Amino acid sequence: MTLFFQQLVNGIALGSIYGLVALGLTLVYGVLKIPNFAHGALYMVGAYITFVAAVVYGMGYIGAIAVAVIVLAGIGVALERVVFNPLRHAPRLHSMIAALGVLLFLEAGAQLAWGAEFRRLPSPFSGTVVLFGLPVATQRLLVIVAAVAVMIGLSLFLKRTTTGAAIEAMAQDRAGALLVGIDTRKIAMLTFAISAALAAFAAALVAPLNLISPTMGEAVNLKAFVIIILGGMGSIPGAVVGGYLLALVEVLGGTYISSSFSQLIAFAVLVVVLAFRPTGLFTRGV
Amino acid sequence: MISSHRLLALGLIVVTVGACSDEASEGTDADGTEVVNIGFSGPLSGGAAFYGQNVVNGLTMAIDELNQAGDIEVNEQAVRFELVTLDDRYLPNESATNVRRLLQQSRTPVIFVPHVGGILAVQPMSVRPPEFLLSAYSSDPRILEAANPLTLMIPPRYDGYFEPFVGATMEAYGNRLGVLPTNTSYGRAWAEGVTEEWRRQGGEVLGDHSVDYNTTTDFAGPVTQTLADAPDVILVGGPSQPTALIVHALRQQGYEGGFIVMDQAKFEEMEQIIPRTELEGSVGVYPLEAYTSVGTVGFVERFHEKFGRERLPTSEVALNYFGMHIVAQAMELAGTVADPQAIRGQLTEAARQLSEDRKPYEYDTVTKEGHLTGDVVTAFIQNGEYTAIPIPRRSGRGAPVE
Amino acid sequence: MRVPTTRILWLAALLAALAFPFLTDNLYFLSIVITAFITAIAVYGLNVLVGETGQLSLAHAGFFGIGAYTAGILAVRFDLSFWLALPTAVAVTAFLGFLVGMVALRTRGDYFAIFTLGVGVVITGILDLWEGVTGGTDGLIGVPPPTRIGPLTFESLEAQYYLYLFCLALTILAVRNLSRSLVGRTLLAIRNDEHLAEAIGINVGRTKRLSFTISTSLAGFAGALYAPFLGYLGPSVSGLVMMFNMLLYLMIGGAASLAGPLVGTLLLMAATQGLLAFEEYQLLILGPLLVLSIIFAPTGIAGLVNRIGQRLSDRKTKPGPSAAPSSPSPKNRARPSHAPPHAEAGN
Amino acid sequence: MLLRTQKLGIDFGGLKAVDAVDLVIGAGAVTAIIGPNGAGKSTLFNLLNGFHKPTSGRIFFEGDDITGLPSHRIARRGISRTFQTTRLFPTASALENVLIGYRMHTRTNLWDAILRTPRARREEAECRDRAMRVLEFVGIPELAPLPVGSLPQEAQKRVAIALALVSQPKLLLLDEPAAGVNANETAALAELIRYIVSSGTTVCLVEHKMRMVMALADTIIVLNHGQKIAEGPPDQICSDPAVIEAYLGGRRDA
Repeated sequence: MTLFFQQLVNGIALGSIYGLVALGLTLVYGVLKIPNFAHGALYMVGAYITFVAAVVYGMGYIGAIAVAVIVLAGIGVALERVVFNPLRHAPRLHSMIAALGVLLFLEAGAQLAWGAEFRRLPSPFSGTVVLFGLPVATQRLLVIVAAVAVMIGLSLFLKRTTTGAAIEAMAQDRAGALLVGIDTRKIAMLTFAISAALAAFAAALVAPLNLISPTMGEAVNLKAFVIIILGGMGSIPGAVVGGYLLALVEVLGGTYISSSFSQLIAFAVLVVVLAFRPTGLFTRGV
Repeated sequence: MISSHRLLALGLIVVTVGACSDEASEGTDADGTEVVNIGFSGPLSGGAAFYGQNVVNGLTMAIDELNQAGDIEVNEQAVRFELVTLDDRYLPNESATNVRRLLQQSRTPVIFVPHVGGILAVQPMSVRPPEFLLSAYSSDPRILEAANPLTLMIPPRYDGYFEPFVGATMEAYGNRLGVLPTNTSYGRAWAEGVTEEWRRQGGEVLGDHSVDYNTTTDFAGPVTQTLADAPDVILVGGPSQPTALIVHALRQQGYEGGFIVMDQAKFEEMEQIIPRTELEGSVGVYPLEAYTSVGTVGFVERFHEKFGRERLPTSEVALNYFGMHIVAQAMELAGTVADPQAIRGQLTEAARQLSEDRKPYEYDTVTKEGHLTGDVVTAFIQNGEYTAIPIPRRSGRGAPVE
Repeated sequence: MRVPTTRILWLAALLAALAFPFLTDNLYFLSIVITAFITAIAVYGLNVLVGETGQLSLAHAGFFGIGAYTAGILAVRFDLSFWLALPTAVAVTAFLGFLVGMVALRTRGDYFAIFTLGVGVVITGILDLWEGVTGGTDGLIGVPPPTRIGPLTFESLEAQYYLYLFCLALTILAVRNLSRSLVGRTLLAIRNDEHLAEAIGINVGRTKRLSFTISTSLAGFAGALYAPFLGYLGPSVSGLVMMFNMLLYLMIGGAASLAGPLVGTLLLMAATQGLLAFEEYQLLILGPLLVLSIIFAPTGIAGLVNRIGQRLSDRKTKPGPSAAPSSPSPKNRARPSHAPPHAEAGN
Repeated sequence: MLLRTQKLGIDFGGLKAVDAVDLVIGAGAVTAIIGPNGAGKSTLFNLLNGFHKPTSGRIFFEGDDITGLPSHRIARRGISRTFQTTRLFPTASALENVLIGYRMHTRTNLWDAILRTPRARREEAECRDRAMRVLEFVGIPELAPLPVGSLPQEAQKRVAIALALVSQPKLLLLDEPAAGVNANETAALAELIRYIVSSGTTVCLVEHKMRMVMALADTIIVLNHGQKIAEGPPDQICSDPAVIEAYLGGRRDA
């Protein structure tokens, strides 16, 4: 039973990361209808920026996270302007392929800039706390708390502010949003900024638990796609719920079935779910 | 459409004609000194790029030394070496393409490949014309099992580690073994060997929780699982850095036992990430910098001069450096830079004759099967110090010498 | 007068391809061109699905892997002759493609792309983990080169070159016939508008499954040729890098065109081999290249060449008095005597 | 009576877009469906040609129950349609756009296509021939070789109608055929529709342009909020108080 609860905590921490990454992905999909295959690369770049700010420039961990979030928001905007905006009237296929191009560019660029070796980001929260008799790494707790806070913050932003409402309106109907006077250009940029910033935030949180390398985003990226498909593409609660669900399935599946296959579980779930519900779990079929 | 059919018929005719054509080619010369290209196909991008770079550094270092000293003469002609590196992203099929390219474009008599997939993929090519000597850097015994007459296997084979590693840790910590290595076939083969040996020595093997060290986002899950069985010793291993993280995570969750660390992970690299105290009770490859022999000390010093203090002279750097020197020596002894068979024939003698300062390790023999061997020493970390555990020498192809 | 020009170009290309081994004795060049030929066959398969039917499948490399492994396993573990292993591998891939297509094509658009991405990952995972059969991470070693058939042997690389060239020519011919036929037009109709296609009586689901099966069969065919050529197979032949490369070749060459896949594959393979000095950073160039080509030349090289060709021929025909204006007004044109009554009503 | 529906209805998540509609389309006549925006006219078309599966009620075509058949099978039975916004292949020629409409009468399969069998060639020629004849029928034979994207709006409408006609349907559903064209062109299209009916194809159309509807239709069916509120010849509909109320009310809302 201790094993179960310990794994539950692990699953929730992992789910928090998955959720944050998937949130950014689903936001861009919902608003701009772009499946951004480069999202995992943004996550990876976010981890490197945190690393550079913290280790090379000696900023504190928290400060470094802030820098990474801001820089990535900028990169997100640039990506929207340079790559996706020119393609907004092109077939969907073209944006997808362009995103693949961006992904490869960012990975190669990261290797050029920071080398291929694994990097380690130290965190001031390196201790362990005992929670209900279970030893839990402080960093893992931080991941959970910070991720949940950001998720709540984001949903408040979308529900309670006019800018947030504009994003939601555009997600529903881009042409309609333009008609009611929403600056769709600005919203598109903002969406990309938020999406990339979320990826950076997730990466900065998880980096001290793992290692930073140019390919670190690949696995997370694929998982995030699985999550938003399961949660319904464009659905924000779907991404959060899907993130936690997938992480728990992975961790518990790894525990009680086979750890070798745990990395494949996500895709097996995806294939099975879509076979029966071609539009995802939480969407209403039309 | 008639024309297309005719063209296809014509094409078929040319197939038969073309199949009979032949090719011929010969080596190249430079002014005064002969230039010999040394080939390398390994990962220079992707997840294993750092590893590949280490191998290249070892080779570069040896080649620079050889060229600077200018003391390799083949048939009374000075020889200059040039390293040609190609990226195969750790993909064996790319290695095969690269080897073709090296042979055709650079006419390399020797090619270094530092991963077992690539090695096994290109071994059959080495004996087809144009032949080449394959310098294999991987500890997988299957490289020798292929009985390829043009292979030089550089590192010690990993199955020699099982018995001493198991013996040392079981005695020190107890007989319950947890299994948490990386999920590559290399990792699985290691796990199989260690668990078999563990049972043979009367220990109990717990559940297998191997995970992919390269793609797992958070190791907490498998770590928790492994500890749930209350192991005394845990088998870990994969690339050094994630291995260190796993050790760290295990310690964080309160584990106090020992570790068997696969030879892919290097203690010196792990210590860059976690303190040595967390590695207490681990057996693994002896860190190069802890050796005190003349050859090693000199090598380490020259390495730091060349690549800076932050970079570590790991065994893949040292062994490939070593391998390159042996190959050059063998060329001199064989009196040819172009005949791989002849070079291969002189490897044993070359290893014996090589001067001490070019030997980072005390290996002095190349076996009939083409394996560089010698006195292999491994490390057991006890009370924060490296304790040496010698590995018995093998005689020929069979099991370890009893 | 453009059709003959195209035919002359194809003829010239074929002659050049036939002469190539006589022009070089460099086996490395030869093996690169062979790899390009084999890859191009798979890219033609991708073109049927992505270019002509408009469905982005990211499992194509996976099916390439299935074809390659089937042929490889049959040859290595069952000593089957290449000439039996090849059709078996194609049949197995086609059958699996058909099964996957039945499920995958229930999804549409982005869902289909991501679903097939998942299928691709699962295929690679199976090839990786099913060690007893596939050889696991180490792969399948020692796939023999194509066995002799009648008087023809394929020991030498030159002989293999002509074999693979022949296979490529066969593929191009088949794909050409297909895309010009009513079946090909049916695929295009689906790419253009699934609803419209359905409304004019096309069984869209069945046709998409057909397209998917054709596409995977070609991937399997290419894979089954790849295995004996390389002699070695690892799970990465079905991986994402392979997938990306195929997509890159297709989009830069020009989707939905006959020459596009071949031109894209040959050109980019040559270019990547040429970027020797930048080996590690190739993707730094290829990534943006893909993005730029999608933005500025979405029809690829074939599209660009076509456009230039059209402009040239327009210029030639424009002065002629009988040439049709580019935007005619129907009302001003004379109508045939049996025209419906509205013709008069319109004036 | 060519087509008949019985209590036909569909709801999307509780919203009844079409609600228990009984209608009859007589053979050889022009039936028009009108109603304010959002009345369910397009949804009704989508039900008739099988894009949507009805949640209640039945559809009979030539006496057979075709409820729930997939649209391509309904098309094969002889119901063809056009769309509000013309969905053609802009870079292909008018002829090429139209000829695929005859595909359902051909049997060319994959092997015919790859091997270019006599059947494949014969049927291709047949498709071309049919397409050319239909382009002549709709009055634009000279536009056959031109890319559709370069044609003016009205010509594109004619190509779309030709595409729907080439399969030789018994019933042609036209979804706002005159949207986006000027008055002269509207009159010309009305003539074309009359010509289509006179050549033996039954037409049912959804249209907003009242003058066209009044001049063309034999029967008018009025929908509001998914329900049929009136049915009858044009002059009767004009004076129907329920219709006037619906239209005025609808306008006030908008």
